[in-house]
Amino acid sequence: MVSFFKQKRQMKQRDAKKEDQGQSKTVDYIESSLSANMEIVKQKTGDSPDIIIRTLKISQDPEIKTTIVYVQGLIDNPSVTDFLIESIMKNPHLSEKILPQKALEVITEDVVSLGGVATVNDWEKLFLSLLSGDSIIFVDGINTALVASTKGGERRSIQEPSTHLTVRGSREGFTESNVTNIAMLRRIINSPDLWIESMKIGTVTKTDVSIMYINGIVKKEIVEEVKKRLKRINIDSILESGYIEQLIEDQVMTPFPTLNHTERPDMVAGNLLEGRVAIFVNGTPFVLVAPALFVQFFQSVEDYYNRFDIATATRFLRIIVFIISVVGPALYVAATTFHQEMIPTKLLVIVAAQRETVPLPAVIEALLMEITFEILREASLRMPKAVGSTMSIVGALVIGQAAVQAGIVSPAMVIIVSITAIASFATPSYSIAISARLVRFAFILCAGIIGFYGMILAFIILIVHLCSLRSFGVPYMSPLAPLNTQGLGDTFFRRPMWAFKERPKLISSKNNLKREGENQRPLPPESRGMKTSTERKGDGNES
Amino acid sequence: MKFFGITILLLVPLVLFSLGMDILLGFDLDNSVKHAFNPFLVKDRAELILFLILLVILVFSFIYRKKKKDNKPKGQQ
Amino acid sequence: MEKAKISGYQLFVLIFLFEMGSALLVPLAGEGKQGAWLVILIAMIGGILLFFVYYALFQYYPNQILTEFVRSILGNFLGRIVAFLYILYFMYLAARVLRDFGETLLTVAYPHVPLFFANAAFILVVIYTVRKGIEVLARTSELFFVLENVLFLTFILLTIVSGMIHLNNLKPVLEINGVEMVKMAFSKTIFFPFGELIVFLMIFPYLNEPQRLKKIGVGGLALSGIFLSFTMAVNIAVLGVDLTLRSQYPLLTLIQSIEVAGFLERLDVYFLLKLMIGGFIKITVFTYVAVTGTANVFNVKQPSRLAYPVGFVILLVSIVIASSYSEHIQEGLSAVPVYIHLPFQVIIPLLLLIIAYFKNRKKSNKHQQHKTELKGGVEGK
Amino acid sequence: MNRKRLVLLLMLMGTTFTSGCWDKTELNEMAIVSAVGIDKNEAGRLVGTFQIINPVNVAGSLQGGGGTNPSISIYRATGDNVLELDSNASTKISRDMYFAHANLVVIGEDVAKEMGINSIFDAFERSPEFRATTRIVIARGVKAKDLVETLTAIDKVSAEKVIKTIESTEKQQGGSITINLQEVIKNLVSSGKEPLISGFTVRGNTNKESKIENTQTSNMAANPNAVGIGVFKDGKLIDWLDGNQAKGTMWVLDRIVNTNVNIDWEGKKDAVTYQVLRQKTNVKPKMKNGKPKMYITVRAEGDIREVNAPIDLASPHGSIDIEKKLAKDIKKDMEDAIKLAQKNKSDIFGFGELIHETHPAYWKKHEKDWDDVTFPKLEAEVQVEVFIRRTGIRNKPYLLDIKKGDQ
Repeated sequence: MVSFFKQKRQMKQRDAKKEDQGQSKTVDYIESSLSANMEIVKQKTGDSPDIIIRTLKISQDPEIKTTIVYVQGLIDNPSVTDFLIESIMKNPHLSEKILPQKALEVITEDVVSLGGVATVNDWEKLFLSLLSGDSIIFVDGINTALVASTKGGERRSIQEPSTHLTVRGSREGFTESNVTNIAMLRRIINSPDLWIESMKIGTVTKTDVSIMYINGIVKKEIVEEVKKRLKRINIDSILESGYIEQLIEDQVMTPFPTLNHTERPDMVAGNLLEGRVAIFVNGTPFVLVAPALFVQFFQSVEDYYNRFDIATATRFLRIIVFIISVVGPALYVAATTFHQEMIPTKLLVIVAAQRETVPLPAVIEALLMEITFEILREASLRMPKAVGSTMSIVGALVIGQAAVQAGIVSPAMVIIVSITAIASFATPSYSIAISARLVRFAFILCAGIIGFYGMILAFIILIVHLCSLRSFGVPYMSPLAPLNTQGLGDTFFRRPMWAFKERPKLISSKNNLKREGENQRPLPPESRGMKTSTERKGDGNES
Repeated sequence: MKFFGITILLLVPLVLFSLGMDILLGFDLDNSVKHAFNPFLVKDRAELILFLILLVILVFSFIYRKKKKDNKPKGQQ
Repeated sequence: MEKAKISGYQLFVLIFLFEMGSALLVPLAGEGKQGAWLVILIAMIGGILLFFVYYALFQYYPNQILTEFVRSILGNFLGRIVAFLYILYFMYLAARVLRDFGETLLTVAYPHVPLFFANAAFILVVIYTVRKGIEVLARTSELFFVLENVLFLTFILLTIVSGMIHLNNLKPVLEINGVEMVKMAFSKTIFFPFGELIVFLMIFPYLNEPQRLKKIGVGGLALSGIFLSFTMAVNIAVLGVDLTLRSQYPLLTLIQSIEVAGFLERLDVYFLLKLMIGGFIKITVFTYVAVTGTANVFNVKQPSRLAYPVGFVILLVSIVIASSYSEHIQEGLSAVPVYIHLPFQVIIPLLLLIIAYFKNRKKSNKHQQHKTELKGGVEGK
Repeated sequence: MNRKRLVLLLMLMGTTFTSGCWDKTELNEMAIVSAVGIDKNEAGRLVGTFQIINPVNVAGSLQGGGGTNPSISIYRATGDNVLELDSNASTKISRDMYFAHANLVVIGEDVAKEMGINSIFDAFERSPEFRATTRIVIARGVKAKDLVETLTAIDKVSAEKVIKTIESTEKQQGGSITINLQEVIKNLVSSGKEPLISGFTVRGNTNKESKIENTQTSNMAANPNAVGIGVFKDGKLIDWLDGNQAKGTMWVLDRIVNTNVNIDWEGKKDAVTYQVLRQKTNVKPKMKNGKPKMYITVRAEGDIREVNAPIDLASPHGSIDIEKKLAKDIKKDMEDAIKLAQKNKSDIFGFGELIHETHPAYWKKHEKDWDDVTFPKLEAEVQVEVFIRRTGIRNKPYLLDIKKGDQ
């Protein structure tokens, strides 16, 4: 019994020791002697070959030695070789006698002709800038180092985005580098109110993440909320904006996305103008936009470029497509197994004939076909492009046709499943298509257990769940559920451009809702309706 | 335990309430008692299993919350 | 009391859906025969008068729910008893609606499914919603309001298009004279859909603009009253009085007889959808109110923890209240209105109002003037 | 080193080829038997009829055509015992018969009556191919051969039709009983329970049933259907239970799923029909002054399905009398069934087993003469409770309103 208590005391002591070690991180400073500094740099970076250390001599009689340290590949070669190394070697100032202490000021003022130059004296910040592409200048005998910003290196050029393809609209897609992405946004919205706040997240990777919003349009609370959540992240690495999305989203246990991600700068610009906040993550072309609402996943960028009638038509189509992809197979299962009186007689006879020789019950058949389709989809996704297309042809032909001929699956089921599959492709944003797929399986199971009643229960739970979600404090179903008629203009219908008076109320800040001036409706002279004014010269019938 | 008390305190009067309604309807006492409890007599297996599951969840909902409440104060000093 | 707020429109929708819950399906005010729709309208007016009583009570205690202000009126000990009785009343009504819903489902679509399974599945969904709170319920009811109306309008449109309406079924309207109709209205129909509005005394404090409450309450009642009487009129016009009274669910018989353009037929599954939405809102409101009430009376910190036990009790009671459907309906038509609705919806609220009136008279005269002529109106009923 | 591994590999591959022919039978080398019929010819030898499925004709029907030639073919063989039937039949069939899918065994009435079924089932039980869940049926009024030969319209394979018909009659009407091989043998062995096997017959002129034209006409000339339950004593068929007797027995055996019970009302015959949705019967023996007494309690729940008498169903008081009448009706059926079984001196209800379970001492004393002495004198008290749950989507019958007119 005694040992038990002893053990407990030790455990308590160990915890206590561990705690205080974490807080006071020892901040180690740069040495003054150059060789010691170099030792530390080599030892810290494990002497990896791409860390270049270039030593130079400046000033004659006291022979001061300086070294320039940079990471090969991260730096922009011409700027380092011409402006840094060459200017230090050849510069007349450095050739005569300089006192070691003043050497650094001389280099900063009249030698290095680069933009960002700063002094740094502790190793932690030094390595941070070294590994993000800056070059570091040490001078023997001085315990501070000079950081010159020479970021560069190969970057993928701006190409067409692979997701969210649109017929009309800009062809530019984001790239992996944060800087280019932010620059692209700057080109679209060139107003000084476009503010950016960046921070480093990830203890090991130290990826730089920046928040962008339009001051004046955005709601202060939302920006604070985003910043608070980003600050809370304590993780070793951020490799993709997906990490951040999963770490700062409102509700974890939900198949529905509460953050929207996109590759298109014009889409991010549109969202920013509506008062949302964009989160750029270095190393991924996908930019997060928060808060994202349910109706937003049925809007594609192209709706705003086309005229409002075709845009409204496609919006309605998208809603129907989403409903089909969720309810389609479940309705078939419920109708054939529980509510046969629902199907008109002629159709019932056809389906009955097909299902006569099918050995499996409708539920199992539906699940089987759905799973086969998921396998096909996953296979064509993971295979390299060349093989991918053949995969889907083989899959569709062989499995679909043969299964029906063999009488294992009824043709009606194949039709239903393929329509549902195409429907799930047709939804504009990929993340809502994923949640549709998950919800569809739940609906099929409910329909299999207790038919239409099960489906209605699942439907009610779905609606309640959706209404309980919030994205950064904004109710998820906002223009519909807490009804604001002004917001309705942009959900299932898309108001004509000249009628888009205000920004969404709940998202953009209260006092700056006006978006357009008055009577923006185009008014060409008298091309519409009866000719009432006599101003125009000529008789009007040019035939 | 408080929740268990509340559940019983709600269940018993309501059952008496419904028995009272049967009597007001003109049935005599034992007939209405029979009428009240005969739906429970004829049970499929599935119904029985579902009933037991719901009971277990009920008991679990009492105990579980209690434990969480207990270790919450201990967990974060 | 939950620290939540709901908007005026949301309350209006809640009241409308609540009234249209199961009242739409059962042959309402059947004894009125051809004049049934008139009886419903009269009952609606009665309902509005009752609403004024509740409104007056709300005026006295604007930010206290029923179980709280009962205690502040009758004192802690007696108030707590009456509050507990009201919780039992709400749970009993929730059980009745759940049983009604389960029976309809089994009769219409699933004869071999055990009743316990149908009710259990439904109550689990209700518990899920109640745990989320009033705001989520309000938002869901907004969405369901749109769906319910779309369904309702399509049904009416289809009935008219399929030309089944024979207005002469409604004649002779005044076969039963006016006085008898009023007696009929005030003895039964006033309690069933309209009187149940007392439940909202537990929800009114959540409204974020209390001054619009009078307009919302009367509007909700009026609209649902008109919808109900219109449906009953259409029922009788299409099916005739005998068939309407003989079928357990006249609306279902009506929908089954719709045959338009060859393929728009066999719609009874949509009847199921309409039934479930109405039933869902009604039972969730009752359960929510019971949960907040119990949490209030037994001062439990988190009410959502109470949702499952209360739901489970409602489920058990819904099985116990009757052994057969005819017993359930008979109870609902004859015993419940007189022995339960009358006291809880009329007598106790009036008593509370009178006591509150005297209690507050001492407090402030100006406030009191406004009260007297309002109460005067109510007395004159 | 790798040469040794190479040799080992070769040897392994070699074994796979040589062992090619042990138990491997390709699907097209086997004759799938779907039903077996057993009759007795005059000389007292067994006649076996095997129903073989022609897979091509069954599956073919999906593409429309192929409906013309029959989907089953019949082979007959005679022999002294069941195994001999199988080996003699192989002279007629090109492939060896595969019995794992023989879901139906039809016993001829004459075999069941004279020879008894004790000696039949051993081969079936012992063979690994035969499934224990094969259904057993007695051919009543016809030869087993006729039943196995019949071609059926809806279900392509006639064995399927027979099994499904028995299951649906048991479920819907409670007039026949699905019994599989295992249960029959269990009952044969047990001294406290006698087996019950459903009867099946072919109505209409029996010689046309094996022609394909038979299935082409809408109302088939020869139509197989289920009829009654066969009662056995010491392995021999002694009696048939029909209509209410069969139903009464099924009530006691707690095998009623949903059946219709109709009662007379105010002199009008079969005025109210009640469909049982769910029921629970439990049988408990209790010793009363030395002699066992069976207490059988039945609780049934269901809906009123048909009312052609002016009863106001809306009021619950009315339904109480209906419930009483229904209970009395069911009680009478059950008591008749028990009396009939006691007259036949065959304990088909398994009362003996129950007493064996609860009062082993008494059972040891009376086991030997159970069927003949103690069972016929056994007292049984039946107590039935019936609950009416719903009355369909109408409450009062329209008859109530017509009452004003004629009546």
